[in-house]
Amino acid sequence: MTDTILKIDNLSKGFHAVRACENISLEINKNEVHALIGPNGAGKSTLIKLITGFLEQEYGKIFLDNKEISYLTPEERAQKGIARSFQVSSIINNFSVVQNIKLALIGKNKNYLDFLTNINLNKKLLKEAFYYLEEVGLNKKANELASSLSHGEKRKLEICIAISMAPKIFLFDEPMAGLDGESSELILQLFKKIKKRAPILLIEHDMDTVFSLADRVSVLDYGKVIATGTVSEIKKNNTVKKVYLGTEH
Amino acid sequence: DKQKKDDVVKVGMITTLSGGGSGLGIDVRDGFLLAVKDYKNIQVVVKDDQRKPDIAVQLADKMIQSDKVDVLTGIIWSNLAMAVVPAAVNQDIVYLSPNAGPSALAGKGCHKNYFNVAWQNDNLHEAAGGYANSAGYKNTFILAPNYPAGKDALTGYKRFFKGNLAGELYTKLGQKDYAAEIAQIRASGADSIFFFLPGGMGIGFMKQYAQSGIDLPVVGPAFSFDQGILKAVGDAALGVKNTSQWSKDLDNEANKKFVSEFKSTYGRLPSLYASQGYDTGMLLLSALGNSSISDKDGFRNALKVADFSSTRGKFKFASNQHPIQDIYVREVIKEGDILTNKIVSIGLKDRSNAYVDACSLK
Amino acid sequence: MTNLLNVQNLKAWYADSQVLYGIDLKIESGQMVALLGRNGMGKSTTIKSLCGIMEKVEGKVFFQGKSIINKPSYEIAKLGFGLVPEGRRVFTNLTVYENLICSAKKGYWSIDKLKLVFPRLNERLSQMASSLSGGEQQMLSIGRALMTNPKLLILDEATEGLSPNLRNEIWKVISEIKKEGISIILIDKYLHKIKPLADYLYILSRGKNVWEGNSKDLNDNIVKKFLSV
Amino acid sequence: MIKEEKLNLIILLVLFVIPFLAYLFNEPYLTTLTTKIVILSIAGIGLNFILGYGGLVSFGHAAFFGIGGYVTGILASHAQNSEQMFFFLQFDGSNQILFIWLISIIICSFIALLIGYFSLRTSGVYFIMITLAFAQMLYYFSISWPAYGGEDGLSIYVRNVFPFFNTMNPINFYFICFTWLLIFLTILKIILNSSFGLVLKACKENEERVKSIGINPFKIKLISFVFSGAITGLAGSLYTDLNRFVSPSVLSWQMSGEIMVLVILGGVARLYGPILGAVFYIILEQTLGGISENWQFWLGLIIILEVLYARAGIMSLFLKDSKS
Amino acid sequence: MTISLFIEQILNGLQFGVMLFLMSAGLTLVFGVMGLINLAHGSFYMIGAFAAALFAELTGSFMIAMIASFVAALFAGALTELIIIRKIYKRDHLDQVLATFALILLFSEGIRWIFGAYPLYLDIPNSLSSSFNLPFEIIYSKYRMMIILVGIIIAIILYFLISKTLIGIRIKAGQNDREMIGALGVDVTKLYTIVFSLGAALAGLAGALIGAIQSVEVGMGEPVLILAFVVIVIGGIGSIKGAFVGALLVGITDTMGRFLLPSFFSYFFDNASATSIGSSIASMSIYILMATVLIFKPSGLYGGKND
Ligand SMILES: Nc1ncnc2c1ncn2[C@@H]1O[C@H](COP(=O)(O)OP(=O)(O)OP(=O)(O)O)[C@@H](O)[C@H]1O
Ligand SMILES: Nc1ncnc2c1ncn2[C@@H]1O[C@H](COP(=O)(O)OP(=O)(O)OP(=O)(O)O)[C@@H](O)[C@H]1O
Ligand SMILES: [Mg+2]
Ligand SMILES: [Mg+2]
Repeated sequence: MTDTILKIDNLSKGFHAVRACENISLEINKNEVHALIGPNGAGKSTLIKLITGFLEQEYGKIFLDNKEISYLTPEERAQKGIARSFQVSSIINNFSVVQNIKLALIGKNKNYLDFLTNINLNKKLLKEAFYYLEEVGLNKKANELASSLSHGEKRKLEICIAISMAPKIFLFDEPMAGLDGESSELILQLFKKIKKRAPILLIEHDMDTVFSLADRVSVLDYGKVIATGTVSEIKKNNTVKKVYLGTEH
Repeated sequence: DKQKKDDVVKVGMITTLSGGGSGLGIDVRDGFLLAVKDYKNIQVVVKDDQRKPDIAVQLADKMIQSDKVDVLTGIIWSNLAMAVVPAAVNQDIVYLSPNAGPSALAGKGCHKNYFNVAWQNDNLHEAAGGYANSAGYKNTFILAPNYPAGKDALTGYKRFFKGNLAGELYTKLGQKDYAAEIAQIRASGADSIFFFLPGGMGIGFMKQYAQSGIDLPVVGPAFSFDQGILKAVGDAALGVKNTSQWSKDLDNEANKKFVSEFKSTYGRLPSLYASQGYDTGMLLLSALGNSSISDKDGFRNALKVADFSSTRGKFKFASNQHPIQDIYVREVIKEGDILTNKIVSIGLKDRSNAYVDACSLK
Repeated sequence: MTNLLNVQNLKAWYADSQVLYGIDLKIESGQMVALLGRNGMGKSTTIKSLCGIMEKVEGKVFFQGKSIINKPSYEIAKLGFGLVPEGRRVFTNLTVYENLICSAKKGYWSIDKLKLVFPRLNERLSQMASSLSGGEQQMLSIGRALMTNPKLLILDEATEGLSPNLRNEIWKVISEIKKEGISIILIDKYLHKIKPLADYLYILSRGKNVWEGNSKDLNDNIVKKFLSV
Repeated sequence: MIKEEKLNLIILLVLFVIPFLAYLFNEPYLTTLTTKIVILSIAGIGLNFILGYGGLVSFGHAAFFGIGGYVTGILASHAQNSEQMFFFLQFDGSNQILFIWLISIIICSFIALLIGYFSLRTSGVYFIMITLAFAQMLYYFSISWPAYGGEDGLSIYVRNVFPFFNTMNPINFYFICFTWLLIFLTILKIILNSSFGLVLKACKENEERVKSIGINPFKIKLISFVFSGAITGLAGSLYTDLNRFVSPSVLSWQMSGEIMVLVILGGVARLYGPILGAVFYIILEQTLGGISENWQFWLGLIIILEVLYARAGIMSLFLKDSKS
Repeated sequence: MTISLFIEQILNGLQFGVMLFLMSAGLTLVFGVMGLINLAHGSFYMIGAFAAALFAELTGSFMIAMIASFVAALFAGALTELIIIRKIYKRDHLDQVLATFALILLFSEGIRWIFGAYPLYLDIPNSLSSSFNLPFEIIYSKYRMMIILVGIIIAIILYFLISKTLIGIRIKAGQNDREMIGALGVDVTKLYTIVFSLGAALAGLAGALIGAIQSVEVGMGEPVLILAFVVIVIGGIGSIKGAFVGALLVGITDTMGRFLLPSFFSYFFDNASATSIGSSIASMSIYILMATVLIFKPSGLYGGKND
């Protein structure tokens, strides 16, 4: 019995000449926030795409809860409990905010082949949706079109969708990008809360966030893991300083 | 003035007035209207079928149900005729066909209310086969589009042609480029060519054939060499033999009157289709002159007698109510600057059709 | 110093909903001005209105004394606006190189200059922009605007998604650009980086500017009230 | 300027009373014409389901319209001529309309499943073209296949038999079609408000998102495509009975185009849009056709004006809160 | 079947392919590069042919007729763009479909109004009406050779225009994000008018060149339109190279299908049925080709992305 929920074993992916991920091995444990940092183009988003099945690995394996998922489709992986946010907000712009959440709940409950029940009249679904909207503070905008949200609000909605899926693991790709201080803080608190529900693999370039949230940090450079450790270990690591952090932190 | 009764006769004309092939419909209409123009108690309702069978059916419904027409006419295309005619004649409407003559309506499907004033579909092709024999062709290459009328055409030709076939091809309906077919013709060792390619297909074929440098004799039905279309084919058509039941230069009174009236009324030379529309009108007039529309049996009998002077000279109905007529061989010539046809011989004399026996009408 | 951009009582709508309720801004040439505010307060909308890509705007906008309100965006851009929009908006169906040259104008900035700032982009010149990583796209978006050699550079969250060291690099570039005399409008969330650079700051709230002043005047109270918790 | 529900109701009411008026004024053809409108509306509603709500622009819906039509024609013609359909099977076709509908729906669903399975691998314009390709294959096949008339088509002379009603009476046949319209409107309304409907609409905009919440968009789209094909197929079946005739022209790309035009003209992604589109189109066709030989010119002009000035179809002209 | 006939048919296929490319060249530009679904493209093809026929009759010069076709279609295109098309770039593809469908009606009926319902005369000039004698006793028409040449020249020009010039890059950028390219100082509106008119003019020229060996009639554009779409989709939208390869593929498939399938079936059936069955399948062949290509390459042979 280990604490590992997601195990990545020797995963590789390249695009023509670019080696985006090279022999990556990582383990994400229960109840941890695992930050993934690294220079732009290091392969972080690619790794998320490999885990979620939007890209196919060249070789290597992925295990969720000790079961191999390397060859499942994205939707099968999502059903097995992987929820993600996208680096560029990926929401349904033509839906209202609450419909976006309802959609996620339908996915979670797997009742998308229900042709008969009117979802607009489904009180239970609505209540559940609002529960999650309140958690991210979007309940006041519930009935607005998602396309009319500001940049920051869209990010919150995206996180809210992930939360509402009650997954086994969260994969967040730069969730704080573009958020103002207040919202960042709110998300930060939210993450602290939901990490008890499921571990988080977090990609983020905002080091304040990373350092205050992460239990462990892995650093990627040119598709390779160059360091893994606790926040203080990483802060001290000279290579990491050189390729990523710069002199400030 | 010969008309016995003053009752008004309503004629519904469903024909193609827009889109591709509308030239034919317009000519039939103009020819028909020219024939009946002096008869105030003949009311003609003309509607455009857009060359769509379903629209034609609906127009027929409208004319029968709402306009309460006594006689229908006008359809150009076999497939539209097949859609409209069976249902209409079963509702006791008389249908006079000015152009299409599908075999299904000539044989088992013939009907006492259905009269074809033009030809049975096979006729012109049969005549072409007959002509090929008399011209001494032994080895012909034949081609037509891959649809029922195309198949009828080749069947009709083969019915009379006694020589060998150097090749037999069905082309795609609507095809415009024939380089591949012409190459096959060249390689086939044929001594002559028969083709049925109506409309733009024929224009394309003739031009490309002329450009190919092959100079085997070509025979075809009149459709690709008629007045309306000849101009577009151009000199490529010169000398080609084509078969037709009518020609502008047919020497009879009715035809002379028709040609000159048509020219003066519409300012253009009449076409085969115009002559057929005109003959349809003349047939109708003759029947009305000898009977009353309210007496259906009498009216049908009067039609069947076909007591009118046709632009084709003699005209008689076979027992299946399709024409018995001479089919001529014409040659494309130039009159001054204008391409037109001249009769050179008779292809088939008093030709009826192959389906008479299958029809139960007597 | 001469007045470069003068905005008075700017209002803007998305379809029927009003988002800007009268913004006033002034930028002297060579200045760097920052727009601050929480999410959804109208910063980006202000920028879009200036650049002529909002459908419905009202008010007065003068650039070098010429009214530019309701002018088509390409005319405004030709006057010397260089936009790095929110969300990158690189042309994903073009290569990196094509992105850079498609709207380029001759001047200080050229591909060779850009190479020095963004070596990463240089490695990717013939790659399709769609396959770039997020940060690489951001670099491209900045590079594309610089290549137009603008008089007024507009950066809407230009450091979003960049790694810390690259972010620092960008701040250095910005201060260099400023030294060359190019004016800058900047939207960013790293206040500690903006303060030393910006000549003047505006805070927007609910479609209006509610505070303005220079960095020294921006005390913690104001920050608390308008920008964070 | 009214609410959409009200407008919908008015549309239905008008359609409901027209045959009675036609009867009163002894204009039976008006009933036939309205029947055509209703049938084309059904076809359009079928297409609109995937086109409007699922973003799947099928340019090959004539395939289903035509197959529905041919199934009806073939079954009926065998029954009329008492010819066996298959040499190994004692089956003479049928002229029982209920049975024919069942077979039409089954066959159209099956064909839609096949076409959809292959077509839905593509998207956007490629989808438009691959659906067209399948329809064209059927079209050319039907033209050159002699057994059922080829290009000449197939006549069945009398309408098929519905228990207790004489379908040859235009009003009876009209109400059969009208009932189908109501049935499909109701079914689609229920589906569109269901979980499935929501997911379908989501697929239109963002499949990536649908995948990442654990739903396979391909499956959703395929099911919708089959639904859509079946509905349009049934319309085709009714159309054959209306005309007592079927021919390859119902399989042509012009037919696909016409169904699509009705949908867009009326208002994409509005349940009643295709009905209004059909009403508008047929009225124009009828009135303009009477006025001028060059009526298609004017039809074109009017449609262009409609596109330029009624942004979201004719429906939007009547509605206050038109979608942008 | 002799070897030389086989070779000649391959040549015919290639030549038909180039002809298809000529028809689709303008469409590639407008549809593939600008992203506009223009059903009325076939109408410009028709307008070009009619203008050529008219001017050939008036002046007797083939050269002038060709120029007239180009100019007439250019004008028609520019006018259409200015009055209608530019209002619908931003709209949904479906609105474009509807508007340009209406344009077909407008143009077809308009032309018929002016020129009447019968086909017009347009023939190739005498100087090109003879043939070359190639090895293996293959005879090849000079005019068709010229069409091949023109097609290849246009292919090369377009290729350079789109992938090597700033104009091409800007058009593509505009297709991706019109608002953004405008905000960067490029007047795409004007650019689009130019490109659209050019696309129309190419269609017009193709209509005249091909009309001279086929037929000049109302409605001649629609079948061509469908073929052109097939070609572009097989090649991959937006790729000139793709369109060229697609055109050749379609040309060869169609020609060889027409040529070989009937003889193939004659091994199994009597002659008449074989030619009938064979040609039925031959008429489906390009659609079978397209479906097959798309099933295995959902965005065409050279198409990068969907849409
Ligand atoms: N489809 C593709 N084709 C070619 N190269 C690609 C493709 N997708 C990604 N790359 C390249 O792979 C590398 C890794 O990209 P990835 O998006 O994983 O970076 P990242 O670590 O998420 O960076 P960022 O922090 O900037 O988002 C980049 O250099 C990118 O250009
Ligand atoms: N396309 C749109 N349609 C309708 N409303 C919009 C649209 N874009 C933005 N809005 C609304 O306009 C307001 C201002 O948005 P804007 O993008 O200008 O904010 P911002 O200050 O840039 O915020 P952020 O920091 O999140 O980028 C927001 O309330 C937003 O909901
Ligand atoms: Mg990334
Ligand atoms: Mg913003």
